[in-house]
Amino acid sequence: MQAVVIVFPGSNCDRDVAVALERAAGKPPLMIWHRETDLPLADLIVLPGGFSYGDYLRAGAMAAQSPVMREVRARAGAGVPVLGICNGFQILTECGLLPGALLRNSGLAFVCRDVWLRVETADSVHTRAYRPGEVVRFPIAHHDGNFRADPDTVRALEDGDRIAFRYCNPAGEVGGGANPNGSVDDIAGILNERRNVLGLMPHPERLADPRLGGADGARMFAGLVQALA
Amino acid sequence: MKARVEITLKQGVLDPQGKAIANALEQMGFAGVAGVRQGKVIEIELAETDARRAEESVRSMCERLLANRVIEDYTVELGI
Amino acid sequence: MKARVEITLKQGVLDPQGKAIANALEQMGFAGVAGVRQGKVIEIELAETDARRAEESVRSMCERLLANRVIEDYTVELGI
Amino acid sequence: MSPSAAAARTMPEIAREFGLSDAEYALSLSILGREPNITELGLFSVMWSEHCSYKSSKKWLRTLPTKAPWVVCGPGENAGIVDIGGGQVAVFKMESHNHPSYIEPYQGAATGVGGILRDVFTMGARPVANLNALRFGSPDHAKTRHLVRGVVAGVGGYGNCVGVPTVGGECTFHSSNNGNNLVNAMTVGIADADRVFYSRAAGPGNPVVYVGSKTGRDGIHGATMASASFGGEVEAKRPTVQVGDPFTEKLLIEACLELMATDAIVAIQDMGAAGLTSSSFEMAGKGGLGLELDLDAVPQRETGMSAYEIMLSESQERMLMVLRQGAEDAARRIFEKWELDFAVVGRLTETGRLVLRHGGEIAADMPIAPLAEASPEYDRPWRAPAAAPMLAADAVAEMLPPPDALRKLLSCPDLASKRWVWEQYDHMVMADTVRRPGGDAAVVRIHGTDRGLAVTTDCTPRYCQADPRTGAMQAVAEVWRNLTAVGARPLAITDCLNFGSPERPEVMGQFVAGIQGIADACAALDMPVVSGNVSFYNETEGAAIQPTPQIGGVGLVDDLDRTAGMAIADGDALVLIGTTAGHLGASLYLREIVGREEGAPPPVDLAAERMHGDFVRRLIAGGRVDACHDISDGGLYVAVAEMAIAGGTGAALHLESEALPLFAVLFGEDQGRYVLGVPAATAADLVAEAATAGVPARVIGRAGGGDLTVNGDWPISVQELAAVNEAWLPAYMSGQRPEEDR
Ligand SMILES: Nc1ncnc2c1ncn2[C@@H]1O[C@H](COP(=O)(O)OP(=O)(O)O)[C@@H](O)[C@H]1O
Ligand SMILES: [Mg+2]
Repeated sequence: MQAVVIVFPGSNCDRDVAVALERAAGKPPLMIWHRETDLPLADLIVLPGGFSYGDYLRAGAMAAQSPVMREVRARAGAGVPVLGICNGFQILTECGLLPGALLRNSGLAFVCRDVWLRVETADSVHTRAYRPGEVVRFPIAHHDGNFRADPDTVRALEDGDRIAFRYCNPAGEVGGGANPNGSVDDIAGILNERRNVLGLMPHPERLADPRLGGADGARMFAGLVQALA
Repeated sequence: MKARVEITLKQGVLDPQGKAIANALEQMGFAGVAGVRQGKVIEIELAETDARRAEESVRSMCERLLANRVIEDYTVELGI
Repeated sequence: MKARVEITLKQGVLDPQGKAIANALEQMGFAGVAGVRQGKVIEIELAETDARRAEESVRSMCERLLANRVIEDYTVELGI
Repeated sequence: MSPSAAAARTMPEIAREFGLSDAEYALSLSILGREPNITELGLFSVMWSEHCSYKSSKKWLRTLPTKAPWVVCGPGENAGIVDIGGGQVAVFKMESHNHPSYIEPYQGAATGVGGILRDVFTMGARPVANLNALRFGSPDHAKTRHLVRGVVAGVGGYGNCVGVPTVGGECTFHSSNNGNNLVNAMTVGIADADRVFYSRAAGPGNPVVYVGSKTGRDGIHGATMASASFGGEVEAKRPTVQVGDPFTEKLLIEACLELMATDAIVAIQDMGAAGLTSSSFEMAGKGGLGLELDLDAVPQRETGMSAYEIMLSESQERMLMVLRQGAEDAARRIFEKWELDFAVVGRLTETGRLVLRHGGEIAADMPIAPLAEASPEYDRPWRAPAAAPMLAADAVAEMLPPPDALRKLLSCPDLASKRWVWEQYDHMVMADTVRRPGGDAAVVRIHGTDRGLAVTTDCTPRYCQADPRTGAMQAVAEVWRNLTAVGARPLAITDCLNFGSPERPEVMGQFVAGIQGIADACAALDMPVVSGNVSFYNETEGAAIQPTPQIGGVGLVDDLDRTAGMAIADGDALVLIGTTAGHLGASLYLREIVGREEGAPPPVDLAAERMHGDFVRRLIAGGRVDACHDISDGGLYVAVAEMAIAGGTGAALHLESEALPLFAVLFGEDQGRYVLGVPAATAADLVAEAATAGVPARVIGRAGGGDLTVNGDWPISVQELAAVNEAWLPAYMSGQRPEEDR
C-alpha cells in the first residue's frame, strides 16, 4: 500500500502518522507539501493532525484552500480512501468532503487525554478491522472538536450508517459525561456517503504502539493496509 | 479602501463561547443577561479604490475563506 | 435591549490571525490586500430597558471580562 | 519612550530613567569617549540590565559545578548540552517569564514557552519535551484563579500549536506569590552530536541574516522590566506585553532545522530579551568581531520605527544568523518556502565595533567587547539567612486522625492532582511519550530507539524559605530522585533561580546560600548545571517571594523495557528504602494540618541520597521492580496513597514497630526515601541485599484489596482517595467565570 501524508504549514502529527503507517505497511508514506498541485498515485491519502495555519480564523479553514486540496477532492471523488485525523477532520469539513463543522469544545479548553470510543460501523476500509459495538481507546488532543450539523444532516449520517465512532464510557455506553467536547450525538468520527472518506477527532496513531500504552489505533492502519495492499 | 466583515454564527447554531460568556457574566453578578452571541470582525485594507469591485472581491473572500457557510452568516461594509 | 461590543487589538499589538489571513488571501489570488486585523463582536441581550444603565453595565462587563485591556480596545453600541 | 519625548531632558536624566546607575552612565561615557546618543544609551541600558548582564549573580554562578564527562556544553550558550549516546545529544534550558505572566497571563506564559523553545532549536535540536513550573498566590487571593487559567491556557496554547509535548512541571500555591507568580518554562531537545550550532560569529565579511517575524514596537524594554520589581503601578508597564505567534514559531523551527541540515550556518542566535541588541552584541562579542547592521533592511511591521525601537524591540519569533558567504540564496529559498521573512541585514567586520545605519545616517557606533564582556559585575552585600531551628516531632500536635489528615493533604492545593492542568497540554504529540504526566518524571522515547529521556522539575519553596541552602540542596536531590524513580540515570540539570531584590542583603544572602546548596548537591550527585536563568526582583512593595531555585533535570533511560512508574499491582510487597526520622519541620502536614509554617526543613544527606538512589536504579534496571515512587511532600502515607491511586488497588501498611509517633512516621518528610512495589516472593531477598549494600530497607506492607489501611485500621477506599485527590483543582477553577481564551 502506498500512502501519502499531506503536510500543511502547522501540521504537527504528520511524522506521528507516518510512523504508524510505516509500521503497518512496512514502507514509509510519501510526505507531500500543501503547495503541490499534483499528487503522486496513492492508495490512501492522510490529512494529519496539528494546527495548520495556527488554527487561526477557524481550525482547518485556510488549509482547506491549499492548492493540493483540489487534487485531494478529485481523488476522493474517484474513490481513493482519505483519512483525516483531528485537524485533518477539520480540514475535511471545511473543504466540504464531509458535512458539518467542528466548533470550540463545550468546556472551551483544549483537552488531551485518552477517550473510549464505540465502533459504530465496520463497513468502511478504515474501520473494517474492528467489530461494530467494540470499545476502543484512542487519545484526543483538540480545542475544536465539538461536531455540529443540522438535524437533517445528523439523521442522514445515522440513517446512512455513516457515524464511525461515538464517545462512550469503558463499558461502551454513550452519554453521561463520556463526551469530552459537546459533539452532537456523541459523534467522534464520520464517513462520507461513498464511505471512502473518514474524519475523526481522536488520534489512532498515538496508541498504535504498545510502548506508548496501547495499540487499539494500530488496527485501523493494519486494516487499511490489508484492504489496500 | 477599507472593508469590514462581520461574521456571526447562524441562528440555531449553538455558540459555546457565547454561552460560556453568558454564564460567566451571571456568575459575576450581572443580572438580566438574556443571551450572548460571539462573532468575528475582520478589517481588510484593500488597494482597490472602486467600491463595487472592492465589495465583490470581499464577498468572494467571505464565501471562499472568511466565513464557513455551513454555520456562519456574514455582512460586508465598505468604509473609507 | 441589545448591546453590541466590538473588541479589537490595540494599535501596535501583533495580530497573528490577521497576518495569517492576509497571507492566505494573497495565496488564494486576491491581490491588493494590504493588511488584515481580526477582532470580536459580542452581542448581548439585556433585560435592562434604560439605555444609560445598560451602557454602564456593558462597559463594566467589558472592563471585567469581555476585553483584555492589556492588549485590546473595545467599543459599545446600544441597539434596539 | 520615543527619542523626541526624551529630547527635553538631559542625557544623565534619561540614563537614570533607563535604569542605568550614575556609575554605569559614567562608564558608558568612558567607553565611548563621548556622550552616547539616545539609541546608544538604550543599548547600554538593556545590555547592562540585570536580565541580560547577570551583574548581581555572575560572581556566584561561576561557583556551580558545570562539568562531567558527558557534558558537551555548559552554561554560556543558549542552552546546555549533554551526550545521550547513539551520536546524539540532549539540549535543554529553563527560563522565567514571571513578570509578563503576571501582567497578561495568557500571552506572558505563551511567549515564555516560545522563548525557551527558541533557545533550544537555535542550537540545532528538535524540541521533544516542554515542562513548566508554576507558582501562584494563595487560592483565596482575588487574582489567583484568573492567573492560573490564563497561564495554563497560554502554556498549552503555545506548546500545543507548535507540536511539542508538555510532559511535566509543578503547580503550587502560596501567599508569598500573591503579587508575583512564577512561570518557569523548560524545553528539552535532541540533536545529532555533529549538528550542533553555537552563537559565536566568525568570518569577517560573512552576511548577517534576519529571519522569522517582522519587528514591531512591542516589548520595548522588556529586559529592563524583568529587572525591576513591581511598584503600585503595574498598569503603566503594560504596553510592553507581547502576543505570541506559535504558528510562526512552528514554521521557524522547521525552516531552521531544514537549513541546519546544510552547511550554510556559521552562527545562530535567537532574539530574546533585548532583541536585536543582545543577539548582535553576543554573536559578534563571542567571535571578537565587529558588526555592521543596516536597520532599513530589518523587516518591520510598523512604519516610522526609530533605530532605538528597532534595536530594542522584543517582537517574538525572530532569529539572527551568520551565514557563509554565498549561502544566502539557498537559505532564502528555505525560508520563503516556509513563508517567513528573510533579510540580509548586515555583515561581520574586523573592527570590533557595532555600527548601525538607519535612514542614511549612522545611528550608533560603539565598541562591542566592553559592553558584552566587561559589563558591570557587582559583589552585592549579603547577609547569611538565619536558619530556622529544628522542630522536634513531639513539639507538633497531632491535630487529626491520620486518615482524615491524609484526605486533607491529598486535596490541599499543593498535592491535589494537577490533571486539570496537564489535560490542557498536548502531552502526547510526537508519539514518543512513554510515561505521561502524573508520575515522578515523564519519559519520552528518543525517536527511533528503545532508549528514553526522563525529565522533571522540582523545588520546595517552603524549605528554601526556612533554610535556603538546605532547600536548594533538597531541590536538586528531589530532581535526582525523581529521575531515579523512573529508572533513569540522572545526567545534568538546568536551573531557574527566582528570588526577590538582590539589592536587599537578606535576599542576596538567600541567593548565595541557594547557590551553595545547589553546588554541593550537584557535586555529590554527579549531576552538573549546564544551563540556567536568574530571575530577581520577584517582589512587590518590599514583600518577596519565597526563594525558589527551580531545578529541571534530564536523565537517560537505557532500556525502555526497564523503567518504573508509580502504579502498584495487587500482591506486590511494599518496600521502604531509606531512613525514617519523622521530620515534621517545614512539612506540608505542619502547614496544612497544624497551620504552622516553621522549623528547619528535613536535612539532606547527600551521600545517603546517592547510595539509596543508586541501589534503587540497579533494581529497576534489573527488572525487579513493579512500581517505584519517591517520598516527598506529605511523606510516606501520601506516597503510598498516590501509588494506590495510580495502580487502582489498595494497600495494607504495617508500621506497628515504630519507636516514633505513628503520625510522624506517616507524615514526616525525611529525604532520600522511596517506596517500591516488588513481587512479594522477592521482597526478603531484596531487603537482605539492601542490608549488604548498606541501604536501609524494610517491608512495610502489601498491595491489594480495595482499601488503603494502616495496621489493619483506618480503611479508605482507593476510589475515595482518587476522588479526593482529583476534586480540588477542577472545583476551584469552576468557582468563577471561565476566563475567555484568547
Ligand atoms: N504545571 C504542570 N504541567 C505539567 N505537569 C504538571 C504540572 N504540575 C504538576 N504536574 C505533574 O503532576 C505530577 C505531580 O507533581 P509533583 O507533586 O510536583 O511531583 P513530585 O513531587 O513527585 O515532583 C508530576 O507528574 C508533574 O509533572
Ligand atoms: Mg516525586
